[in-house]
Amino acid sequence: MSAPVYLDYAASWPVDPRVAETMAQALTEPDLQANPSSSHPGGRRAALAIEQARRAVAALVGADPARLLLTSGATESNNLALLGVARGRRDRGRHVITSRGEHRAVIDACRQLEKEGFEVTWLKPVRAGCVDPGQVLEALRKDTLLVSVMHANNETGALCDLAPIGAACRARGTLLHVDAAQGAGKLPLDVEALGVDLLAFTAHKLGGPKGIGALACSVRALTALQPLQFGGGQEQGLRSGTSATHQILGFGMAAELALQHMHAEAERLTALRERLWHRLQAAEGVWRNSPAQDCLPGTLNLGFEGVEGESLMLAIQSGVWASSGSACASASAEPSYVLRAMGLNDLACQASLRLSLGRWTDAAQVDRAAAVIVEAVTRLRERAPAGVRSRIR
Amino acid sequence: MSAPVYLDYAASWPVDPRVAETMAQALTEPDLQANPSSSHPGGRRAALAIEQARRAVAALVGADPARLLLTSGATESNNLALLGVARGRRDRGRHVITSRGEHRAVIDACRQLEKEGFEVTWLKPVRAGCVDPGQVLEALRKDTLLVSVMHANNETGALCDLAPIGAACRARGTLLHVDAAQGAGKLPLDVEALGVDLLAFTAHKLGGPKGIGALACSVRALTALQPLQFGGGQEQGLRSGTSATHQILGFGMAAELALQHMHAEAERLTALRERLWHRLQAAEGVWRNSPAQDCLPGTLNLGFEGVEGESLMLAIQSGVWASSGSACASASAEPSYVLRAMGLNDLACQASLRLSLGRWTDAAQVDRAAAVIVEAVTRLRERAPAGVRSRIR
Amino acid sequence: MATGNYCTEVRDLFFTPAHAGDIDPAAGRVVRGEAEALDRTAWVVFAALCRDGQVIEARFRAWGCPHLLAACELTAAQLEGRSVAELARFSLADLAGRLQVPAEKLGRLLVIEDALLALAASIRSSG
Amino acid sequence: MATGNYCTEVRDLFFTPAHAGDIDPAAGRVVRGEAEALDRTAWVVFAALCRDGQVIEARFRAWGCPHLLAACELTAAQLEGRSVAELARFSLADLAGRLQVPAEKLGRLLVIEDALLALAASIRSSG
Ligand SMILES: Cc1ncc(COP(=O)(O)O)c(C=O)c1O
Ligand SMILES: Cc1ncc(COP(=O)(O)O)c(C=O)c1O
Repeated sequence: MSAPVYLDYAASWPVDPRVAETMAQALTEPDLQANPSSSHPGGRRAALAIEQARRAVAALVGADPARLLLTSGATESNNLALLGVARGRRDRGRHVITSRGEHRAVIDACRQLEKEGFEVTWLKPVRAGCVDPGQVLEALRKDTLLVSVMHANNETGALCDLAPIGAACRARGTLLHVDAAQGAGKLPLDVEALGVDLLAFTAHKLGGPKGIGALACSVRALTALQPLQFGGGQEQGLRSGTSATHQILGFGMAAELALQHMHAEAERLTALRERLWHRLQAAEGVWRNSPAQDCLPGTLNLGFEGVEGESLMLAIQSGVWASSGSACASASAEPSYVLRAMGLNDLACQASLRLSLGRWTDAAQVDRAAAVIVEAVTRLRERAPAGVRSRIR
Repeated sequence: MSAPVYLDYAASWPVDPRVAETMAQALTEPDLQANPSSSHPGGRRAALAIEQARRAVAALVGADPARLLLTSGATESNNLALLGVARGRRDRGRHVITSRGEHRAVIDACRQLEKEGFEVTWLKPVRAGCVDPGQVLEALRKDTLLVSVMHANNETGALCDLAPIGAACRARGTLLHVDAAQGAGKLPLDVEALGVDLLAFTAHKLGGPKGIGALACSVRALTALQPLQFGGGQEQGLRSGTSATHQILGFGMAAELALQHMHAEAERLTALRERLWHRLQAAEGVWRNSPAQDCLPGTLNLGFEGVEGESLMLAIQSGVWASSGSACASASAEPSYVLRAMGLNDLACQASLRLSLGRWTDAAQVDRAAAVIVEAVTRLRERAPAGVRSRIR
Repeated sequence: MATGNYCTEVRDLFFTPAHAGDIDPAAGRVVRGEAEALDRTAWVVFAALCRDGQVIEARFRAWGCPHLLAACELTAAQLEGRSVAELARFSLADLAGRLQVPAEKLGRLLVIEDALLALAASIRSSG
Repeated sequence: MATGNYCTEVRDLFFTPAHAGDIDPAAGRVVRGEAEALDRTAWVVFAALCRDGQVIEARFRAWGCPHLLAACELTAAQLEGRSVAELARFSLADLAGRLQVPAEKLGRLLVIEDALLALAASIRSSG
């Protein structure tokens, strides 16, 4: 039996072999073992290698490397952006705008801000987890400190139209934070052009290692931040802690590769995604939660009438690794606000599946995966009470 | 010319080849690439591997793996312990006790607490950066929420007598946090026996990778913590963010090796440290900042009459990599409070050097390093104005 | 996440359910018992072929999680050979333990009991 | 950390200072100029052998950071051949730039100027 087809790229990418190679070297090369903060040649060499990698990471999103902070991942980047700006600028205003379609890292950080006395406006996503610029513009107030919207939704892949939001925020002097964990490295992103003040992303969603991420900051944002953790003063004193040379070099290599292949991969994956969608029609009673347009190339969230999600996951497990459509890979499983906001009932959310493609996905895998899923759906429906398809949808 | 002798282990250890091997595998093994939070077999296998590594890390300090939180390093662990407990328990009291000899991660976190309305008692270290239990006992009050002391000082290696402090805190229901970044894996540590509620340590100071650390918690401490970052709910909701499988597995391997070789290494390094000390006497006018007893096996902080620290560092650079005795590897260079508290004047602090030994240090390296340093000290003194030794000491 | 962890028996029963589907009508008069609680993600139908107060053959159809489907398979298997009288007293407590059904899912098994009661009722009324 | 970064010229001057040490008294009458500011980590002594109002040979002794030692070496080298009159007007501005002395260290170079002034003075008084 052949290995299961990995269709869970949205949760995490397998590390690119070239990245693993770079990291293996960084972990063994004597010249890179020192603490990058040490003043002897060993420390300075590590620091130089880090700055080179930082440039590659910054280039991925059109950021200035001098204002790109390295963190432990997008969760920390999002928290640093939200808690950091709000706590650091609480004297300037207490109002924050975000949406219920955001990743838990943003939602829970904003909930924490509410506990700390901030007023959060929770926008209702209108498009597969994303908000329309108009909603943000309406919600903006004089005392709005910060707006936080996601670039691409982690459950559906839906893309947000950032430019108008960026322009409006710039005009009002409100800081704009964007969670780009899903889209960075997959689609062109330019923080300057978009008017984004804080952009969070992570290496492990683009072929890099887990446990390293970045927060690209505008000048204004950088001066506003209060650190989440204090100490040695690394990352301009905004993110203390010994820099993890091998992690950062891995991130840098992953960023270079992503930038290099971005356009070709976007086209290739969009085609594979549609191929998958069409193959799955064989199951009948399939609906699509992901938008057909303005969507991440590799993400396809869909559902099957009359199918229970957990059983479907188990039924396909030996052939396909994917995530339930309603719970992005997170340590806890809440029903998806995003899908419900799209008008799906709990049963339909439950019946949804998130198939996500990436660098190592090919047509043969797509066809094999489709066959496995169609077969499983058919089998489960056969076992279900008559009329299940008309009830669970 | 042979490679420089690495005597900067206190800043960071070279990654142990067995750890690098484990990590290289984790970075390439298909079964370990998934997001450990994913429910498919790939995710579950990664999660299982992580739990196994967590047990090895916990075993190093006698902690219960169920209460060991994995973080990005000791800086985060210290901040999570201090900010987390204080913010989470501010209703129980506003008084915190720590010392001026602590690492910046603890000092700056406590400064932040002062900004947040907490009262911090700053004890003056009496022994090479460490406090005496009596000082803590005197400072304890009814409203003391938390005591934070270090296990081993990062500049001098001096060890703190934790047991009496632990007993006193237990008796009063005060939480005890210990920064064990320097000592964990080098000397036996047992959080239960010592009565430590929160113990912070990091992988890169014991042969593991940079960017991964741990915070061992007592039941009471665990329930008290407010997270620094919010999101997916990993680490019991106390430290969200995708778990970095390869980092954690590397930490686990490093912990196993450290535990295995702890006693033999402690003896071997103590002998090598004394050998180094005696070889350096050839320079004359050498003083020792590190205590001869109750000190980390691998740390030797000392100074040379009539020598300027920065010039000494440069003079030995091609033969020895070490840290200035007054600034532990940190992105900023402040004069050392610890050395000044020991009665050294600024010039003497400036003239101090921290030589730190570790797993790959051997007698030949020690002798070579000593020769290089003695030669450099002699040369610098020859160039200095007459009488410099009597002025700079 | 709790989901994703199933004991071997649940997996076996889930992947090779000998009693899923229907009973061939040609075999005789088939009675049914059905219960659903979609909000609890459970919908269960039992079919039985009885003779002389005994269940000769039993089948199930169900919509739900792997634990539920496994429990249905196990129940259907155990029904065969039992007396109709026993149906009402059929307990799922031991079955829940055997399949290591997580606490938060125990409510779903009640739907199986309801379906069994319905089955017993329709057998009597059809008697 | 700012420390640890030195341009090649500083390194060369630091590691091979041709003018460190003393002047052989046998060569003639040696005058000295000294200045110290330990709080600024600088202590400088210049020694010069003069003839007909010209500096024939110059040496230095110094305690301080690599930038200071390099600057002393460079200064001593440039002293040789100069007229005593020039000493007072000796400027370290260009030297600071040439050695890329970081801003926070510029104060230390003033100690070199002070030592030069002291040297000039003692030459005059010994004249
Ligand atoms: C949209 C989004 N934001 C944030 C995160 C968290 O990123 P990380 O796992 O690097 O903390 C993820 C993925 O888990 C994500 O998809
Ligand atoms: C005593 C002490 N505490 C904390 C730290 C910080 O650890 P990390 O670099 O893992 O953040 C260090 C080392 O840098 C240390 O020596």
